[in-house]
Parts: sequence; C-alpha cells; structure tokens
Amino acid sequence: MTDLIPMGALGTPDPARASHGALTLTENTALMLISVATRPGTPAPHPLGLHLPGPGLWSQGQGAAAFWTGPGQWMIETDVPDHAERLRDAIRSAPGARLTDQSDGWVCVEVTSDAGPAPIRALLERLVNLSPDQVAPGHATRTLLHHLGCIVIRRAEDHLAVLAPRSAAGSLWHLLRETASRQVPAATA
Amino acid sequence: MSRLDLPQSRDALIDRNRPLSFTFDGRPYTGFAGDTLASALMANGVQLVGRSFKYHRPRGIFSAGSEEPNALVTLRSGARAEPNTRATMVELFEGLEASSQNHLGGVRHDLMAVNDLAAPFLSAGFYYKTFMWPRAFWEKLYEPAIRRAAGLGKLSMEADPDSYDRGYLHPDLLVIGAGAAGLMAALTAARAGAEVVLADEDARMGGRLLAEGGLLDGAPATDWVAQVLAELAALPNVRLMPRTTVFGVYDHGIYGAVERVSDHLATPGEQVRQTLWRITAKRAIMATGATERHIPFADNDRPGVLLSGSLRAYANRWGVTPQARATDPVLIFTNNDDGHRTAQSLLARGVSLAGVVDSRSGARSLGDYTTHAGAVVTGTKGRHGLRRVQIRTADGSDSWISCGVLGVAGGWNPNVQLASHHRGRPVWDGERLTFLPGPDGPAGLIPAGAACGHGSTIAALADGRRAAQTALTQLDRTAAAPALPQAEEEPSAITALWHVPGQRRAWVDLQNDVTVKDIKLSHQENMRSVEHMKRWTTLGMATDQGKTSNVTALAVMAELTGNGIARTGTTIFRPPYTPVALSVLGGGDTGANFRPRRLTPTHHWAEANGATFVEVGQWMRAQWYAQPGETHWRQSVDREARAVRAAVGLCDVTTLGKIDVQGPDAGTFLDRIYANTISTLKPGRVRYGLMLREDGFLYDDGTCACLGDGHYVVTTTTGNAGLVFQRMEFARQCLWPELDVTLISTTDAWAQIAVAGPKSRALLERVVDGFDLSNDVFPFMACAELTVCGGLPARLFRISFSGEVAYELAVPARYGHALMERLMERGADLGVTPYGTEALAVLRIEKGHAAGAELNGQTTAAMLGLGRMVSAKKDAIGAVMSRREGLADDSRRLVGLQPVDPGQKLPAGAHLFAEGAAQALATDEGWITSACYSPHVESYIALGFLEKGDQRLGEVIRCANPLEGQDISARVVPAHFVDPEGGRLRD
Amino acid sequence: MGFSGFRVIKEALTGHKGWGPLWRDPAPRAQYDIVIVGGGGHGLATAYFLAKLYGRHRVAVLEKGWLGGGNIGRNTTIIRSNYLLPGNQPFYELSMQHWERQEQDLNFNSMVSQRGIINLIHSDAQRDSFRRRGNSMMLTGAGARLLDRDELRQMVPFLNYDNARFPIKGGLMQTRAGTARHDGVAWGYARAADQMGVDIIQNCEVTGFRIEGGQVRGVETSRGYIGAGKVGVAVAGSSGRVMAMAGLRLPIESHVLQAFVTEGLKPVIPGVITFGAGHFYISQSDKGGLVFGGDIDGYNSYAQRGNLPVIEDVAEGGMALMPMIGRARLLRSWGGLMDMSMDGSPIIDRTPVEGLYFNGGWCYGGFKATPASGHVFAHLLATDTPHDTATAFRLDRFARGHLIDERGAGAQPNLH
Amino acid sequence: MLIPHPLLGLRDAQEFTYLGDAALLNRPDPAAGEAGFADYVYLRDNPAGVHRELWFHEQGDRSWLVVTRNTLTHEILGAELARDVKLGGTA
Repeated sequence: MTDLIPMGALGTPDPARASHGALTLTENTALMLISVATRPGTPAPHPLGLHLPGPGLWSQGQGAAAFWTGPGQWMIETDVPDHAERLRDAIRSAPGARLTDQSDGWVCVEVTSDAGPAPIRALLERLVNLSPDQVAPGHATRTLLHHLGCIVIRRAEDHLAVLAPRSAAGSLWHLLRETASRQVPAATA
Repeated sequence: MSRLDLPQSRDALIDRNRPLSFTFDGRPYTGFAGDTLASALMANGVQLVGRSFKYHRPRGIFSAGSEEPNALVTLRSGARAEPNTRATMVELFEGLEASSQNHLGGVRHDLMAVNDLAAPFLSAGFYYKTFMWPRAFWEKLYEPAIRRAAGLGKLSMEADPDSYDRGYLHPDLLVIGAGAAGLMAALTAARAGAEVVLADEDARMGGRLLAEGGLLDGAPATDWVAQVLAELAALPNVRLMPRTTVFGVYDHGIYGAVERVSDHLATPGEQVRQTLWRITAKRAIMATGATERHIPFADNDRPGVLLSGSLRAYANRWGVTPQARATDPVLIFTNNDDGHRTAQSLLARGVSLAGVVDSRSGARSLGDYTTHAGAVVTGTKGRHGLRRVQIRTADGSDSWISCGVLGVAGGWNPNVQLASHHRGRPVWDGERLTFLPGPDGPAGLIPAGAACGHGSTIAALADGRRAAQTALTQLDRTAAAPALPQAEEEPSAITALWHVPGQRRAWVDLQNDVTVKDIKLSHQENMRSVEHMKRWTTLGMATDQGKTSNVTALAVMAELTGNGIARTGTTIFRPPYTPVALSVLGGGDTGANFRPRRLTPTHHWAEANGATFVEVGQWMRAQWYAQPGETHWRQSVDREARAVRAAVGLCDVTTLGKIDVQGPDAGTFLDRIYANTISTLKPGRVRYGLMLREDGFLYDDGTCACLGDGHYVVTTTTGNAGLVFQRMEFARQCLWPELDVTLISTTDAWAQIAVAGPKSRALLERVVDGFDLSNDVFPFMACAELTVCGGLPARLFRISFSGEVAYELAVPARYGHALMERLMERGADLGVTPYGTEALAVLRIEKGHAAGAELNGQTTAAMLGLGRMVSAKKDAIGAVMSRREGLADDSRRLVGLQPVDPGQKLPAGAHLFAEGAAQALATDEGWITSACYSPHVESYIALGFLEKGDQRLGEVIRCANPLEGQDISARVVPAHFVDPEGGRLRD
Repeated sequence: MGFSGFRVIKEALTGHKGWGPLWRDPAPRAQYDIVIVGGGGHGLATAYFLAKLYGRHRVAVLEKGWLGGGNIGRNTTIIRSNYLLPGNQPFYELSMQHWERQEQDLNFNSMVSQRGIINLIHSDAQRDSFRRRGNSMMLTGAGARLLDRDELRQMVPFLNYDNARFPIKGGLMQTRAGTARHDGVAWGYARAADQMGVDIIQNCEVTGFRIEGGQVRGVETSRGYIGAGKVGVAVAGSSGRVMAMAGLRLPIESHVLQAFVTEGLKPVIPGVITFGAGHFYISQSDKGGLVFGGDIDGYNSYAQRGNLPVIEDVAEGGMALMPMIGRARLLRSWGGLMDMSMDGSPIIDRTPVEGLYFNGGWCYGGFKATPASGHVFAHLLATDTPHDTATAFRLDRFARGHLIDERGAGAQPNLH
Repeated sequence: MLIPHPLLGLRDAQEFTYLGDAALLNRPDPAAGEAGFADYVYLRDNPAGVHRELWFHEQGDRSWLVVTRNTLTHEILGAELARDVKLGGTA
C-alpha cells in the first residue's frame, strides 16, 4: 500500500465537521463511489445483487447503496473497501456495463438532524428548488445548490447527503454552513 | 393629534401598554407597538412628511398601504439607511430613525420649492424642447442640474451590512392576500387537505377586515380573523407568511415573494433581514384587494388630503386621524357610498366631521352629519397642511369649509397588477367603473374578492371560497364548503366623477407632479396613445407604479379622445408589485463566495509555498511561487520557466477537463467529435486533437488517450471543460444515438501534475513502482495505467506543453497534495521547481502552442497552421463548414514576433501593420494574441495572427498599440522559439 | 414650429396653447415610393434619413402599434462605439457621430449624455483582449482609454475592489459613450421625419407582402393594401415573423432581454459601468433611477417578459460589483424582444425578393445603432448599394463564412 | 419556467441549458455540402408560437430534451428525450 497520506477535500487530513443547532455536518471521507454506465435501453445490471434504482431514486442494499444519475447511469456508494473491490469486479463482468471510479471525483457532506425531520426540511427549502416529494427519503438527484451543481441524497427523514465536485468542496462547505447557521424557523409542513 | 379615545375592545390592534420612541427628522416622538411609522406620525400631529418629485410641493400621508406615493422617507441611518421607504409599510420599533427626503434646507422650507413657481415652464415634456443650445452646455450645465434636482432619497454609499436568504416552496395553492377573500380561500383549501401558503404584505393578516371596524357573525370582524388564523396556524399543511409580498408572477406557476423577516426590528441580529422565496404553486389565488382612487381637483395635493378608506383604516386600526390639530374637523369628498362609511366610522370614534361632499345629486347622509349632495370640491388652502376646502354646491355656489383633513373617495381599483404580469390586459367594467383582471392572465392564477370587483366584505368572503373551490377542483380535490360568516351588505352606488374640471392644477400623479393639465397638453401634442401619454408626462412612473394615478389618468384621456375608457386602453403592469430591495434579489454571498470556486488538489500546498493565485474559469490556480528575495513577479516566473528548460518543474494541471469515453463505438464517436482521426489510436498512445464547432471554427484542443479497447480519456482546456462535455453529450444523444458509447466527466477525480523538463524522467523514475520509463518503452505520446509510490493507482501520459521532455501524472485526487510533496522531496537534488500558470504560459508561447488567446472562437485550424489536421476523409463536426470561402480564404497565420529592439515589450492586443503602411482598420493585418518575456530567448516574444504570416518570415512589421501610445518594430519569426524540430520533447 | 428654450418660455406665458401635434396621423395613401415596416427607432430614423439625405419624401412608416413601442422604448439607453471587428466598428462610430449632433439635427432634446462607458477588466487575458478592442477603437477615431486599477478607483470608488470573487483590475473606457433618452430618440426622429413629409401610420399592421414575379409591389395591412416601390423591413424582434410572410428564413432567433430600473435616487453612478464577469451593466437616468440589465434569458421568446433566474442573476452581479446598491429597490422590470443573429452582428441588405430590404439582427445592441442604422438603411434603399460602413452586414455572409463574431461564440444566438 | 422532464417530472428551467430549435437534430449528410450545412447551422423558423427546442439537463441527469413550447405564451406542451426522438425518427 502506498505511504502517501490522503487529504480530505477540504484540505484537512481528518473529516471536517460542524454543528449548527440541531444540524450536524460531517465530511464523509470513507465513501467510495463507482459510476456504472450501460447503453441506454439495456437492462440494468445487478452487481452482487445490488438494486440499481430508477430515475430520481436512491436505494440501499447490503453494504452498498446506489442512485440513478442519468439514463443508463448509476452511482454506487459503499464505505467498505473490500466490498468496493468486489463490486468493481462484478461490474466489469456484467455484459455491456462500464465502470468509472469516482471516489475522488466528489466530496460528500452528511447532514443529520437530532431534532427530527423539520430542520432538514427547513434546510432543504433554502438549498434546493425541488418539491418535498423530489427530496423525500429514498430520493437522490443532481440539482443546483445556489450556483453549485450537486447531488442531493435523502438517506432518511433526518439525514441528507450532499455531493459536490471535489474541487468545489470549500464552496459547498461554506454554503451549507452559512445556510444551516442562519436561524431557520422550523418548517410547518 | 393625540389618539382617539376608544374602548379597548375595539382597539386591539395597537398595544397602548407598549410605547415605542422614534425620531423623524431628528425630533423625538412616541408611538405604540402595532403602529406603522405613518400612524405614529399622525398620532403626533406630523402632517408634512416629504416633497414631491418635480415641483417640490409639500406632501403628507396619502394612504394606509403599499400604494403610498407621498410619504417616502429614509429609514434608519448609516449603512442601513434605506431611501424611499413607505412610512405606511414601516412597522414601528423602538429607536426607529426616519427622515424626510428630496429637499434642500429642510422639509418645511425646501429651497427647491422655487420649482413650483417655475411650474408653467416645466410642463409635460418641456425638457425635450429645450436645453439644446449651446451644445456643450447640456453635459456641463443643464444635465448635472437636472440630475441633482431629480431623484428622491440618497444611498448611503456603504455596503449593505445585513444578510439575506433565499428559499423555495412548492405548495398546491398559494393564496396572495389575507383579507376576507384570501382568508376564506385559505380556509377552504386548508380544510380540504391541500398544501397552502398564505402570504400577505402586511405584518398583520386580515386585510381590510382590520380597517373597516365592521361585524362578522355579530362580533368584531377582527375576532373572526383571529379565529381563522388560529385554525390555519394549527394545521400542518398551511404556512402563514405575513410580511411577505408576492411581487411577481413568472412562468408555469412560479411566484417571486419577499419575506421581510426582520425589518420590524431595530437590527436583524442573528437573523437574515429578508428572504427571497421562489414559490412554485400548482394554483394561486390572487386575493390582493383593491386600492382606492382619488378625484383630482384644484390643489388636491396638500398634506391632509388623503384617501377616504385609508382615513377609515387609520381611525379603526390605529385609532388616529391625520389632522395637525386635534380639533380640526374632517371633510369627506365622495362619488359613492364608501365615503359615507368613512363618515360613519369617524363619527363612531368621536371624530368631529365637517360633512360629506357627495358629487351624486340626491345623496343622503348615513348618519348624523351634513351631506352636500351634488357638490364637488374645487379648491384648497393651507401651506404645509390643509386648512380650508372650497366646494361648489349643486346650485353652483362656492363656499369654503374649514377642516384639517379631507378624505377622498373616488371608488376602488381592483389590484389587478399580478394578473397583468404576463402582459394580459385588464378589462373595463362599465357598471362597476373599474378594470377587472382580464381573461388572458397567467395560467393557474385565480383572482378573487375585491381584486376582481367583489369589494364588499360579504361578496369577498363568498368569492374567496368560490376561488378555492375552483382551484381544488382543478387539482382533483373535493372539498366541503365552509360556512360563510354573516356580514352586512355594503352598496357602492358609484357614479362617474374622474376629476373636477377647473383652471388650477389638479394632481393626478402626486409623486411625479403630473396634473390634469399635463394630460391635456399631451393630448394636444398628439401623445394620445396611453403609453405615449405616460412617457411624455411621466405619469405612473413613480414608485407606486401608477397604483394611485393610472386609472384616473386614463379616464381623463378617455374624456379628451371621446372614445370611452374601454377603447382608450390601459397600460399593463410590470413586476414587481411593489419595489424590492436589490440586496434580497441578489441575496447570498456578494464577496469572495459570489460564485463557487474550485480548488486544485494541491491548492493548500501551493498556498503554503508562497503561491499567488489567479482565477481561471471557476478555478483558482497557482500563478507563480515567489521565493524569498523575489520582489517582482517576473523574477519568479523567469526562474520557474528556466527551471523547466534546464531541470524539472511541477505544475498542477488538474483543471484540464477529463472525459472518460467508453464503449465499442467510442473510436467512431471520437472521429466525429475531433477534426482529426482518433479511431486509429492504439491502446497506450495519446494523440493531440482539434475540435471544431459545427460552423467550422476552432473550438477546443487537447489530447485524447487510449487506455484500452473502446476506452479513451479526452482532455479539454480548463475553460471549456463543461461546454465540451455538453457538446459531446449532444452528439451522443441527439446526433448519433445509435452509437454505443458512454461519457463520464472525471475532471475532479484525478489530481494531475505536469512533470516537465530534461530531468523529468529521472524524477519520475524515483516514484513509479518498477515501471520502465525509457524512451523505447514509453516514448513521446505514450500513456499507461500504473502504480506509483508503493501501490497507488495512477495514470501517466507522456505529453508536453513546454516542448521539453514532459509527463502528466494523475493520481486519485485525495493523494494530489501528498504526491506533490513527494515529488518535491525526491526531486530536490534535481532542482525540481513548482511553476504556475505564468511560467506555463511563457513555456507554451516559446513553443508556439495555442491557448485561449489563439482559440478565441474566431480562429480556424488553418490559421494555426493546423489545417491539415482537419480530415477530408471522414465526417466530423465542423468539417464541411470549415471549407467555406470565408474560412478557407482567410490567409492570416500564426507567427512568432520578436521586437527588433530586444528590450521592447510587445503588448498582446496590439494590431499588426506592414512597415510604412498607414495605420487604419483597412490596412490592419492582424494582432498579437499572446506575449511574454522569454528567459530562453532573452527577449520579449509574442504570438500573433498575421496576414500571409507564413510567407513573411524575417519581415519587420509594426505592432501598433495606440491605446497606450506604442508603435513597435518586430520581426516575423516562426511560432517556435524553442526547439522547432521537436527533438527535445522526444528525447 | 421649432423647439427652443425661448419658445418654452413664450408658451408658458400664454398657457401652452401654441403647441401642436408632434406629428400628424395621416391616413395611408395608396402608393408610396418607399414603405418602411416598423415604427421603431430604426424605421423612423430610416425615414428621416431618406427624406433628409436622399430626398425621398413619398415615404411611409407603418407601425402595428404606437410608434416607439418596441425596443426603442424598452432598452437601457446606452450609446457607445467600442467594437472590435472592422465589420462593426466604423458603423458604430458613424452612429456615435450622429449621436453627438442629434439634438441640433433634430431640434429635439433626446438628452444624449456622453458620460462615458467603462468595461471592467478582471484578468490579464481580458486586458489583452480589451487592448485589441481598444486599439480598434483608436484606429477608427472612436477613442479609448485603458484604465489601471488606481485610475478606475478614482473614477468609481464604490466598486468592490477588496473582496471580489472576480477581482477588478482596470477597465477599458470610451469617454464619448454614454446614454440618451430612448423615447426622445423615437419622438425626435418621428417629428423630424413628419415635418419633411413622411407619413407615420400607427396602428397599421403589415399582414403580408404582395410579390409579383419576384418583385415586391406593396404590403397588405390591417388598414388595407399599400403599394410601394420598395419596402424596407426594420422590425427587430419581429423579423422572423414578418420576413416569413415573404417566404424567407433568417439566421435570427427572437429572445427576451430583461431590463430593470430602481426607484429614483440622487446621483450615484457617473456613467455606464459594465461587469462582464458578473453579467451586469448599469447607468443612472436623468430622473435618478438606476437602469441596469444583464444577460438574455436565453430561450426563444416573443413574450416580452422574462423570468426570475435572470433577475436574481443580474441583481447578484450588481451586489457583487457594488454592494452599496443593496438598499436601492427595483421599481420595474420589463422585457424586450431581441433579434439575436447567428454571429451577434446585424444584417442590412437586399433580399432575394427584388425591392424588399431587410434591417435586423441587432441582438441587444440596436439602440446605440439607431442613427447609423437609419442612415445606412436609407442609403441602401435609395441607392441600392451598401453604405461604406455597412458593407459587411450582408445576408449571405453566413453561407459564405464571412462572419462578424465579436464574441467568437459561434452560431448560437443566446451566447452572443 | 418548469420543464416537464419525461423521467424526473417538473424541474426548474434553471437546471437546464438551452440550445435552440430541435431542427438541430437533423444534421445533414456531408453530401449536403456547404449550402446544406449553412441552412442547418444558421437558418431558423423562429416561430411566434409552437416551437420544438433542445434543452440540456446540465444540472440534472444530463439528458438532452426536445421541449415543445409556445414562444408567445411560454406554455409547454410536452417534453421528450431527444435520444428517443432521434431514434424514433420524428425530429
């Protein structure tokens, strides 16, 4: 194994972390991302039985999760290195499936609430122009966060993940912190 | 004057137990919580609050809402000073500071009031007819004087210190306005389970129900309002948004709204000041109410003259009337029953009434006061505030009535503005004498209540319910209809009276000083189209956007044309409904975080090593690395460039776009993307490629590496990465979807570092894991996947931008920082030097490589001397159009230029001329694209496009930069200042 | 009767009874030598110059609504001649020279105010490209100044120099540029043309062309057929619609450009400032409103109104550039119909239909071109040869590859 | 504006990049020569009314869509994946 020491996307060796009220923001440096592409119209592969979901959706499987990124394209997430390797092998052997490792292409910030879904909803209202059902639990989509193209994954009612191009990690972190730190009244809806 | 003495039960809307102190024009006053600045000023007997735009006439509070044209003040001070703020919309807070505007030497003794004496000369459009001679006087004398006199308030010139938020809502139903109709609509929809947003510009919801003092179900209407609001607030599917103005209607049910989160506080504290909401609603109900109109008569603009319904609102909601002295009686002038309702309200509150002047013959009092039926107001007196009103009675006799306030009731104009935001025109209702929302309003916007002519409380309630039911039906929801509260009938019985004819000036637009005479003059000069009249007179262009003037002016115009109002037409209303602060529209970060920034994987390393950064597209790149003792950037750049030529340099080139192209048809696909052929490229090899736009001009260049069968990596220039990806997806999805190929952008995934210079191989040999870098095994334009630094997966490309032996080494981005450190450490004895974009530019200019300045979208492959790369054997984007005569015959070619005097600097952007030629556009032969000092050549050098440049090597030409007074002799040389044969990079 | 300060005083003292119509409202005649379709700035200026310079008086201008109701009345009033390419710059300089004597030529104060325009520079590469442009301006006599940061800071101290995402490094200035009162330009030309016998016919919509044997004979209108020896079309954003009636497709798309004005404020902005990096430009009107704009919305549209994203984008640009405007309020926003051409430059040329002439493709730059556009279009209509400054504005330049692409953006109108 | 994405439902137009007339799907054969390409690259119907046009979901799933929209009212009448349109030959 290499002796080079990896650096977090925010320029720190340890994952960045911040809390604002009920919200906690944590850089997820353990996440590995594997992009899978097939010719549109051909059936979706099931690497190691992982279900690759339909448009706008995110689904969790054993040791890994996946979300749709475009017609015939998915991103698989896992934080288990061995599993990642097995997944890569499985994709390579799936007919017509193409693999691109994107683990270093994105920064991922996990946003969790310790006061239920309301703070997450209020944050979402100020971050993305998507209706609540488009960011309901089990949904993932690429969209604009202010001027930054991001992927928003609603992992649970009280848990959101935001992925941005790794190089824009600083801008994403600033944006999330600024928005979270403002006194956001709890959403009524 | 002091507050009206009222029983507490009917006076719940101000809190007399919470006094608040404030200042106006520096003088201290006291009001109560619940007051607006306007009501508090009234309570303190302040009548004169400002000056008009053109004549600087005294102005008093005219309305009780957002239509206010007169009472514009500067709120707060210092960086938070907010000019042109409507006193009627400002909630009083402790310590509020406000000042009057647009005067010279105090609002009472405004020296600019001299304009009023010159009024005869300042008729509509006067400035188009004069100030033309002598010519030079316009900019030097006339215009500066006009500019100083114009404008209203002043900006502080300091940056706005507050923060702003932005948010997005997606309700089923947006209800705009929380008056009788809006509340009823929201209640109906909310009970049916729809997601409802109820927005109102007022701090307090209830609309006119707060102002009328009437009864609903036998109790004060405010009780019903409270009860409905309590129910709505308790429902999870309802969001109440007071202090929120829906300012614009955009396409497909998108509404712009501003919530004034903390404007009612002295400072926002931790909160934002305002939030901009973009509300995407499946349906919306426009329950925006109506605005009362006035009736122009001679000298109708004095402080103390105001709208009758507003007078009623001040009395009922805030317990005040606007006399300068409490004992002065109030007079009403009306052409409909509504004026009498004000009289009744005032009487009920113990206000002394001088009577009602009612233009309708046969009008009768509705209470214990005098009604002058068939009479009109024909004049006023009072310098800074109203003292007397002249009336002409039905028998034609004139008389003067002493009074301190005149309430004018000319009927109500539905607030149709939002319905016109898609340029739909309101339609004239000859019976109600109002414009109503037209049939071609925005899709999904349903007018309701007074906004569509149902002005009485009982009608508005019913219509609100009707509108909600309509919306619910359209949304496939069924709803039970909530019962309507019982209310009294409120007849209108309006008869047309648009203005009182007379010789003296009668104001139509109070802020911009447009009078009935101006409209007549406009007509006389054939400015008869409504738009012409508006533009000639400036009517309706005031900050109220004509809310208090447009319809009246139209009626006057209709009278002149004899065409009737319906045929005279109307102007349409444009967003915003009321003015919106630029700071909330442009909210968010305005400084360094104005737009996202992308940092390279070695950014922090570079920062720690003395780098100066430069913006390149979205990226921040190291421009040069200053070493101790270097005082000028040139010292650093020269050193870095020399190090690459003599030893080895490191440059982070991660910013170049990287697109992963995979699939059995990838080669075929790339043949159509690139002008040159790619499909013949073997795994392990790299090729330089040119991309054209379909119009045949150069678009981008870069390398294409073949990593394996059907697997390529395309690199793009930094600035074009996004565009190239978009165009490639276009080609993949829209032009040739039959090809089996997929595209993934991997720009951010790899940290890519250029290792360039004669010692680059020696350095790399120290980090690769047993990979043979010898020239035979890994020659120029080779590529490989390998591992470095003990097992780290990497990609290596042997490509060169500098003309030296060079490589680009890519590793997963998280290791970029560590790799840079490792290369620096391992290369210390080799003289390894980090270099920035400046040295990169020097090196590529020396080598004659094109970059952004040469690929500026106006150039062709042939101009770069690369015409042969555009394959004639295959179809590719842009190939056909590159053969057009205008491109094919363009004989400008990229050349090198060297100053005859080596000490002279060649400026990029200079134009090129033949020696001795007259310098004009007609004789222009090209321009310098890029220039730098070359430490290798030891002279300034440049690249440029020159007419037939390839045939003019050795010729001395002129580089003209008249912009900076330069005209420099330069020799035309080949565009390769270093190693023209290319031997070095193949070493 | 002429306009002058003296006359304003005289009329004021006699109750303004002497002012007559600024122009007549004649009924259309059966036949004209030349019919101009479009009563906007360009059409009215063309008629004026036809009468003034080329002695053509049997001329009608047909306007479907009220004269000056199109882009001439809905732009941000900027005039400038700061172009790069030889196909453009001499033409815009001709226009600037007309602007400089506009009031005296027309006896109408259109308030030409040469208070300068500054294009901000944010990078060395941009300075190089502005130097190339500034030199083109110098070579046509338009004049230009390259300002460094300190000079700029002296002139406009209120910009965000210290904490900007796009640092301000200087500016390219044209001191002769500035603004003019847009409505006044239309009215000035209309009045002057009318006085020379041109018939300006409002509320007269052209519904078709009568073409016989490849030769235009006249136009069908909502007020009946009007015969014409020649027909010149100058309808800006409606170019596609109108020319389709003659069976022609154009290298033009119609787009919406929004413009904005704030409430009136005491003087703040000295001239015109453009902030390319933030897509924002601004000036201040004589009445005190800050007049500003940014990018086109970007999609084909005939709706004369735009959407929120651009409004927000423009306001963001403004706030980033000059954070002191935050507490000014947007009073009004509106949209104009832009005839966006495929290379960003105009077309003034004959068409395949004999006797039918076209003037369009102005993108968002039509206002400043108004006088020269009228002048050279009149020249073309009167002489059948292009004016010296307008030889590049040919319709066939697209097919032949002689583009005038200032931005190098290629055949995509929403990028120009 | 809201674009009715065939796969993702209503999405704000701000996520999209606009290109122009969907006739750009009909790239001519090289045999059409310069004249054929000049028509394709430069000439537009530019209708005041129903317009089929290309939008790229740049901040979304990277699909190119053919959107049918009225340029007078901005009303959207439908949207399809450009790939389907091209493969279906209905461009």
